[in-house]
Amino acid sequence: MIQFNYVCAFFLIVLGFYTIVTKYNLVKTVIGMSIMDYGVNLLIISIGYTPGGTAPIFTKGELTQASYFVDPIPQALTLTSIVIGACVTAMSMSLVMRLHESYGTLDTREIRRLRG
Amino acid sequence: MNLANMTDYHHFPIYSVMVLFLGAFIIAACGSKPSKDPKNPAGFRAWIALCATALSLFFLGSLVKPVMLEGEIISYWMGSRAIAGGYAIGIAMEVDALSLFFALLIATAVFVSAIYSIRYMVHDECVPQYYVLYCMLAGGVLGLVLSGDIFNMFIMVEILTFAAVALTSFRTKVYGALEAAFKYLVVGCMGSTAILTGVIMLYAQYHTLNLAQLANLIPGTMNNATKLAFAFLYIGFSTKAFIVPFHPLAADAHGAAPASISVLISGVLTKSGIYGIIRLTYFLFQTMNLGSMQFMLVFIGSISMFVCVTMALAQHDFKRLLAYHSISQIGYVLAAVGLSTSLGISAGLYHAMNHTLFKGLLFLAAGAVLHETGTTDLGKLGGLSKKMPHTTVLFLIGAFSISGVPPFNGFASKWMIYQATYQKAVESNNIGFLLVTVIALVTSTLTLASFVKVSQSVFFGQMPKEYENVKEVPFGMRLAMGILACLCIVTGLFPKTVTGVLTEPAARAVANVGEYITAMGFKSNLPAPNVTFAQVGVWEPINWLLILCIALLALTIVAVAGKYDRVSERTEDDTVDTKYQLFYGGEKNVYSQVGGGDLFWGFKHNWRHYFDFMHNLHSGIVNDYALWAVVALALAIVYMMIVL
Amino acid sequence: MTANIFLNGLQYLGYILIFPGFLFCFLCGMLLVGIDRKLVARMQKRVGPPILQPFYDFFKLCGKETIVPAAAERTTFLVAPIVGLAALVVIQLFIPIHGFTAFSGMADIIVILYLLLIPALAAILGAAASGSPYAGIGLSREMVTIIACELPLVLVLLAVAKTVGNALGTGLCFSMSEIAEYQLQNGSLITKLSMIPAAIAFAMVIPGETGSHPFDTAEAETEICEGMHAEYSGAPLAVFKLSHAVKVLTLTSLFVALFFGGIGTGIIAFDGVIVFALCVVATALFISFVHAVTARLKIEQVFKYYWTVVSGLALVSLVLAWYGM
Amino acid sequence: MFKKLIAESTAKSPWLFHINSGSCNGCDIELVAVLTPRYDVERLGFKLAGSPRQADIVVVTGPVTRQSLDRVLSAISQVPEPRCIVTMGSCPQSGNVFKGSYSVCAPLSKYVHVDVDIAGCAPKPEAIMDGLVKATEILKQKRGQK
Repeated sequence: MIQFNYVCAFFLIVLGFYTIVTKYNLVKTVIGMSIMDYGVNLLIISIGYTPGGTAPIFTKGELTQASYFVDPIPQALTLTSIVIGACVTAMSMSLVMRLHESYGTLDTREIRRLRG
Repeated sequence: MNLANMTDYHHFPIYSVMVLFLGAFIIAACGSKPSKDPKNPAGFRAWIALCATALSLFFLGSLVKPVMLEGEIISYWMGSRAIAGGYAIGIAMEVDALSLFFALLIATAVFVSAIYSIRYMVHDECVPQYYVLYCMLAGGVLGLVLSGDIFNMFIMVEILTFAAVALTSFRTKVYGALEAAFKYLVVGCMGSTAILTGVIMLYAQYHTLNLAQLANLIPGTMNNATKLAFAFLYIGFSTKAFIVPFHPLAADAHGAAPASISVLISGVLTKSGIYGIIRLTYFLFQTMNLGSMQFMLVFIGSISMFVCVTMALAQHDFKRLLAYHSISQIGYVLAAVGLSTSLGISAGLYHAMNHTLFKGLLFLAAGAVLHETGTTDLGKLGGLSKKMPHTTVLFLIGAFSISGVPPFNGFASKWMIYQATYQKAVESNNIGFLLVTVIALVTSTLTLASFVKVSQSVFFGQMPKEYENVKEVPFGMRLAMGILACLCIVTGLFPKTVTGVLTEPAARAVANVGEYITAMGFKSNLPAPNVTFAQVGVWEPINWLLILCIALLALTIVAVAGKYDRVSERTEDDTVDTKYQLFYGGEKNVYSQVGGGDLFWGFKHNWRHYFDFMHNLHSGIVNDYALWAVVALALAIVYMMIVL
Repeated sequence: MTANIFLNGLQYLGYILIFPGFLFCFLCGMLLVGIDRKLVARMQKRVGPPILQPFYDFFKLCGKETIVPAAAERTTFLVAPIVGLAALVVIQLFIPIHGFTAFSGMADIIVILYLLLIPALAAILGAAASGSPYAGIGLSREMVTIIACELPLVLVLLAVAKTVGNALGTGLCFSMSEIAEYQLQNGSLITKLSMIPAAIAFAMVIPGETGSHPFDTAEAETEICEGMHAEYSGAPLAVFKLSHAVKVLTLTSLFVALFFGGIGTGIIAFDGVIVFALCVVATALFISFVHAVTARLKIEQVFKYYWTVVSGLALVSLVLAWYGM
Repeated sequence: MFKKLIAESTAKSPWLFHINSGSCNGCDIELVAVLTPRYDVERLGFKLAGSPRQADIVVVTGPVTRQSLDRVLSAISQVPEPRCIVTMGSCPQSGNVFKGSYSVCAPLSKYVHVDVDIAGCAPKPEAIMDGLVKATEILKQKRGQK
């Protein structure tokens, strides 16, 4: 039922979008970004999945024509993506902290000095 | 590995990227102890950054001969892992004329901005970290345009977004810097996610990440998932180019970032987005022969140019105004590129190059004003031309260039864009493209208007008392501006040479996708198209300049003979003579400076409903901007599903 | 060979300095303004100044003291008028006088539209450099007037390009000399249906571009003390007055070249006279008459007028030209 | 040759700048009257300039009130040479009915050299034109001396 994974992945991405668009709290916005990220990660890892495949770790002797394993590239991509996601979260949380210091609020509707 | 092998120019693309990342690493490794020299708080670390950017520029410059003039496409496999079983396994760099064109622009802007930074960043804390991020940003953008691998493009997008966000909020004390950085991070992150989703969906279909191979496989095998991926990628690169509806982020980010970073954001980051869109539409999906895709790009380009120029007219802040203009000019580029004619592409790329030059110059001039006076508020400045004559001249060169005043470079490229749009209208017998010509022409005049506003309210007019002690900026900053100003004039005076050497090879590379695919070792049966760059218009800037010089010479002789310069002026010690005061209807000693946002009241009054609407629309709330991004994504998906 | 080049150079120098260049511009421009002032006076039942009045004004101003205000930026203040005048004279060279198209191959109609910005820009920068708030208001209005005129001008020029291009079979034609050539062979463009609204629209733009009544909000002497020229005196002011005169000539002769070309005789001297006569007619109709019968508009009315009425006419012309009429 | 040309032109193109120093508007209206079709002073080359920088002849009306004195003097000083100062109406010459008031500084000639006085309350347009023509002659003389 790999299709369920895809549905879930897109559901997570859309949920992330929804959170960013509708929630007026900066921390919730950051959470939305993370959810969005997890959705993409789930999508990547599901794409690399092959039913019945083994881990793509092998030695020279084991490799035969019949060897059947999951696609390793999406896993590498997921790792990169997770690292980037963590960095983004850290960066945005530090920005949220500084914003709270200088504006005294976490409400996005009040953090709008730059407009027009 | 011997020396001869190492100096083979095929290695230069990777050197040019790595030297920047290496520079970032070395600077970071050197610690953050500020140096004792008050004129250069970063000490030798600034010189490392400068050397890295200069080396990078050198490496790319030496590729002009093989790639631009001889038409070679450099394909470079990391660790010599090339193709196996018909699939690209290794990570590749592929440098064709288009990549090199953008890379040269980027390297130039980065180098000039690095010169400027040394003297500009003297009032800040943590300047060493600034240079780390600076090199990261530069390396990220260069890596993006030189990469031959779509996942690496995504990685580079993340690196540059990250560095750009950090640099935007670098001056945390600046009004709104943190806020701008946060907004940029949120929407930029949505864009990056969109790119990643698009990339992985393409991978799911074609099991490769190599650009050339994707370009070979995708056309003809489009299904709904590919279209979805296309929409995601398109929106992702749009956020990097800041085209409508992502323009408010650009305005916020430019306004808050240090001027040397604004140069990179406007001259370099937006270019990376445009590069991505070109690669996407012309190479990967090859959809640009469809009228609907041309319509989309030209439409968005026209909207960008008009909306942003009107937004710029309503601004009260120097850098924010420049930021909106930046997107307006990107609109020109996009509209021209979207025409899908070789002249259009050449014109668009030419304008992209000019935009980097003149917008860099203008941002540096704004930075110079900020450096000396501490503000960029148009309502507070005035009369600086007497204190900063060189900056004024350099600013005016930039302003004339961007407003398309002959013989500067902005005119040369806009002139090609007008012709290209009009030609397209005639060829396709579609009056819609004609409308684009008209919008482009009117936008150009509106641009001029807003720069008249800036020159009146910042450099001319009367000087407020508190700026009596303002000095000209240090030589290092003027040097950086001078380089860009010279380039502005040279590229304006020799349009034929510039297009022949730089933009026409790039436009040819865009037209010739088959070669891009075969250079990487894949088989393609796309025919090599016949590309011509015929122009209908005539414009000979050198002759014009010659005649103008003769005319000026004649007038000067008459003026000197007639003692034109024999004027009555106030002498130094004479401060009370009313003869030399301004005429105020008889009032004495009144200070009055006409400046700020409402200079073009006559125009804005007629458009007041539009301006009010726009002002309310750009609410400054991050949720709204995110909503625009989501809506744009949804519209893109629907549009792609219908037309592709 | 060298002698040939020398002679050629001399000939071109003569073009620049004498015939379509400086001397011609100076004399004819001033005469046009003089005729304009006389005509307006006659229309208002006055005697009016002598036709040579602009010359008197010019020479008088040359003899006056030039005061540079303390708040002004000296160099820009003094150089701007000179540059503006030189740029205007160069534009005049590019406009063909029937068969005379010595320079017309160097720039075409869209370029001329942009070259026309340079004198205006010079005046604006000079005004800004004077530091006067009246000049600030004046330059703002001047700029709005330029924006207002730009849209109809663009539409008219594109319509002309399309019409001539259709007739030549190339689709579009921007080149000034080709337009002149076409008219020499096929008669004036005004005879085409699509060009009639274009000509009217262009004629309406002339008073706005030259800043004459009722569009002279930028120099409104009774409200904002001559606006942009508030701080100018003596020789620089004389140069500005001359520039204004040359601008009247440039725009009217551009009008003649675009819509009334092709009535020439082939001899430059005669053609010059004919073109000048047509310019006088154009000035009389579109500057003097309009001046005499209207009162000054407000700046937002100027803008509205140009972007609705005049642009509408130009758009009609463009659509007609598009469908080959 | 050019000197002669300029001197001739100076006499033929005098531009006026009008300062009201607290006048009752009678003289101002009369000054406008000479521009109307009936008298049409423009046929002699006269023109109303908007700014003192462009003027040759300064026409002062009104009794020079204390409030306006500084302003009148500064505006006059801003007129480039050669210039000619004309007082119009009795007020700037003598103070007229306002003479002796604490707030009136007339006559103007106490503060600045006045070239032509046009008397009358208000002067007839013919008188004004006569005065202005005299002023142009003085202007020409001043031009010639330079």
